[in-house]
Amino acid sequence: MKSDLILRVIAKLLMPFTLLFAVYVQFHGDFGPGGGFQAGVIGAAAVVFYSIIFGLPAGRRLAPERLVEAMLAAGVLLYAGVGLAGIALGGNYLDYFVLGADPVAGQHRGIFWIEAGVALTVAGVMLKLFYMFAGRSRDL
Amino acid sequence: MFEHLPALQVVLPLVAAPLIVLVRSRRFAWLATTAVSYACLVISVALFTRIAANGAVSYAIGSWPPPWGIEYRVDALSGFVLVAVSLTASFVAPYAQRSIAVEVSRDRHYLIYAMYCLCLAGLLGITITADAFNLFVFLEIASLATYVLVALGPDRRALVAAYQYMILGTVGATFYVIGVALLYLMTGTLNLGDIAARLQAVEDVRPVLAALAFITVGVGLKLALFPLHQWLPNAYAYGPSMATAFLAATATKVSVYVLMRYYFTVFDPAALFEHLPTSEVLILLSVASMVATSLVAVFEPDVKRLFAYSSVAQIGYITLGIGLDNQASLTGSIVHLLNHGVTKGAIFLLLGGVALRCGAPALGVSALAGLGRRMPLTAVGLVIAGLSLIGVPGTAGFISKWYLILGAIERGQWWLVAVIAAASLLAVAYVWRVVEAAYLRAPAAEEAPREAPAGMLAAGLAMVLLCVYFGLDTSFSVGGAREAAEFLLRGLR
Amino acid sequence: MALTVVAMALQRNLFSVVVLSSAYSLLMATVLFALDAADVAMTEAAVGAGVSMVLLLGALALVGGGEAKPLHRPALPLALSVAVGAVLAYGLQGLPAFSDPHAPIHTHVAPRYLKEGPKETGVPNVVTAVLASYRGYDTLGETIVVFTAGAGVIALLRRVRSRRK
Amino acid sequence: MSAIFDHYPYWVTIFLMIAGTYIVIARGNLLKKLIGLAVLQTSVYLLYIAPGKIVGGTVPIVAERFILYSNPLPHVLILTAIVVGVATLALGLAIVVRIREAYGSIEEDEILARDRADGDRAAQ
Repeated sequence: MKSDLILRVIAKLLMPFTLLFAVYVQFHGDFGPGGGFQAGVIGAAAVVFYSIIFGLPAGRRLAPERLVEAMLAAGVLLYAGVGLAGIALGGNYLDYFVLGADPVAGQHRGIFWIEAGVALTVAGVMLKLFYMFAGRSRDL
Repeated sequence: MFEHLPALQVVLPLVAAPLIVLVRSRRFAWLATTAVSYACLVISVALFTRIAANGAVSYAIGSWPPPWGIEYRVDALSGFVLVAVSLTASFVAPYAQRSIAVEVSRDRHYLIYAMYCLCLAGLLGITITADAFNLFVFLEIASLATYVLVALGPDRRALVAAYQYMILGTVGATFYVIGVALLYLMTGTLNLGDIAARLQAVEDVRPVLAALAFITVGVGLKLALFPLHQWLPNAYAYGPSMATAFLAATATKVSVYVLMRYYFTVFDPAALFEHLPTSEVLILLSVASMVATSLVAVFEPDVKRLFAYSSVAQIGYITLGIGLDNQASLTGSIVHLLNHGVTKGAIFLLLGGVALRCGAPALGVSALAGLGRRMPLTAVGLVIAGLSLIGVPGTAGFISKWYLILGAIERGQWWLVAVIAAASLLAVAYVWRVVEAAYLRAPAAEEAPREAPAGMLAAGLAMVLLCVYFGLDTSFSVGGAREAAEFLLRGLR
Repeated sequence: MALTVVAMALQRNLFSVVVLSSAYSLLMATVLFALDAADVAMTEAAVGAGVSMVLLLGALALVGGGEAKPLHRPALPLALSVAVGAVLAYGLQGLPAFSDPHAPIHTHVAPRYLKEGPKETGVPNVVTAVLASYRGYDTLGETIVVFTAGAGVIALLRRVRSRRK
Repeated sequence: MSAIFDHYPYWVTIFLMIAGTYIVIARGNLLKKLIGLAVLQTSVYLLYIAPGKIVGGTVPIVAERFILYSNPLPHVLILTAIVVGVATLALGLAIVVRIREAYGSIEEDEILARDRADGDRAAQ
């Protein structure tokens, strides 16, 4: 598929919009359906799509394996870290009330960060899964 | 800081895993794992002493009051199981370093430590949570980590074992969720204490009965309740040694704990044991398991599988205590959670050392020939742990069987005393096969004595000492178990 | 939807089974949306028809999409699964009727989420509020499950350099 | 009659569950067993979501215009369940791929036969 000009152009054009959609789903989760998990899947799908059209090495250049592995750990750490921050600021574990000036602002901040953590981990895992399954077929 | 211990108990190993994956260093992974295991032990002991003095501790995660938020609850029973799990972990973690070095390829080391941390966090999370659905989530964390641990075993049969375990484990977890769904639909809540309170007002008992059936079968699959034990022998036999030791000592025990928790604190135990044939069914299954799987163990050629079948038989003792439903038998069951965990942990830790020196992933009984001369300390350790498995006075195994027999007598079930004795005789038979091979058979080739690496041997022997210690000083083990049994029986009656 | 599942059970060509399972997921997502579960429907469509499909096809490419073998003794498994279904059917008879507003799940716990949720958390999508805040710990667990699966797949499928030498 | 209609979504659940369990137990192909497992897991979704629906209610996103909403709690639980399901599937597929590489087959009976042959050879 690497040689198909139309596909290549469309893929390049679609990439930013897919990523933008992922960001929309991420931040619109408060008001409509969506959230970190769905955003992570969509974001990963953008890169997967890119790698299918341009080949796996190109995809790996866009999102290197090391970065992806760091992403999946960092997301969980971010989430758990928000929880620990709750303890540090005098609340219980995962207590968002203490994170901001007033309870609702704290809730907002907490939800924002944990959704970011979820998206990070999910995108990392989905990409990693794709790399693992797709990369393996080559040497069989 | 003190009031946050329930959360930290689970969060520490939970955070260690991604840190290990982030750093990717073998040395850091081992250090973090060991540090976390010891920290968990300290926390669990602190919690245990605290609840012994002040009663149960409740912790609202996110500061949302239950039943709206998720509650962590440490009481006499869960506190005891927390100590039992983290105690084993603190022996397995130092052992892992050498054991993994031989059995798993180098660039996977940090991942196996991460899996071990996740498994530990999952098991602790199952124990401490007071929320039915949260329990499922942590059950899945522990299970997924376990499947990976087993699949990383040195033999290709480990893969098939992990696959079978995974299919049955997932079916079990799904059944559990169905059971929880029925309870939720009838009560509108997921908090275990709240469910129990609201179940008493439920008029139509049919959904509750179905929930009971689904949860029993689902958890039964996880704890290898006879005849749902088919996954266990292979998973234990082909996984890496440290994984086998850890799982044998903790995973099935935590599932038994879940069963106890549901039977005595969620469902109405009075109705459960008086109007339903729960007692009879549990006792029959336990007896079948004790006799049948012990018989299989007597004829099993592979040593690890032999002791795996013996594990299924020992789980039979524990469920027997639940079925008998009185103070003495429950004390026996709960203390057997700890005692059998320590005993089996010791055996599998030592066998890991033997497998390492024999150089073969599958360990036939004949491979133990002359072990008394080749690895004298290991052989002595195996014999002592074997005695504890049989239930010889002076070892941990004796204590739990003693209480089970007391419980059987209290119920007037003399035939069960005979069954326990018969099963112990079968245990003598299979342990004797190991002893006979180790001391009475000449080694295949004459070679200089060579023990397992110091770290592995020390961890194994330390656990053997623990077997003897819990056989002599029962103030913690029986004391804690008695409190827990009282707590269960007080439950809703 | 039921027909798709029957076809999946009977079909022996693995590739068809994968495609059917994806169609099944989309149908499931439609049903879920009809039941007001917008978030769930969106996720099921993305995961069931998207991620699972890609994973299954990837794995199929690796293991070869041959024909599965025919069954030898279908009677016993069928009896067993019907027995399980019967237990569930027995239990379901006693549940509150569909869409009964007085059922316990509508009168206990959930009303607070709907009434106070937007005020207490400032998030009008109650599903997000419950997911991220009230039961945020479950979501942490869920993220860990995903992480475990990811790390586990790395551990299982990473190519071992030492073995090749 | 009303007993059947009042519980209509449940009958779908039961049917899906029977089908899923059947595929898991009866099929010898490792990949197909995993798909059966997925069907079994999805059967649970309806069991949770369907009772949460209130006829005339709407998606639980609070706005001024609506007063009646469907129950959000089951939605949250099932979101988690879906994620757990796909995680299990991914791990299962990885194990199947490894099995295929080690044994050259993904049929249960062939794999067991090969293991038995190994055992016999070791015993001789």
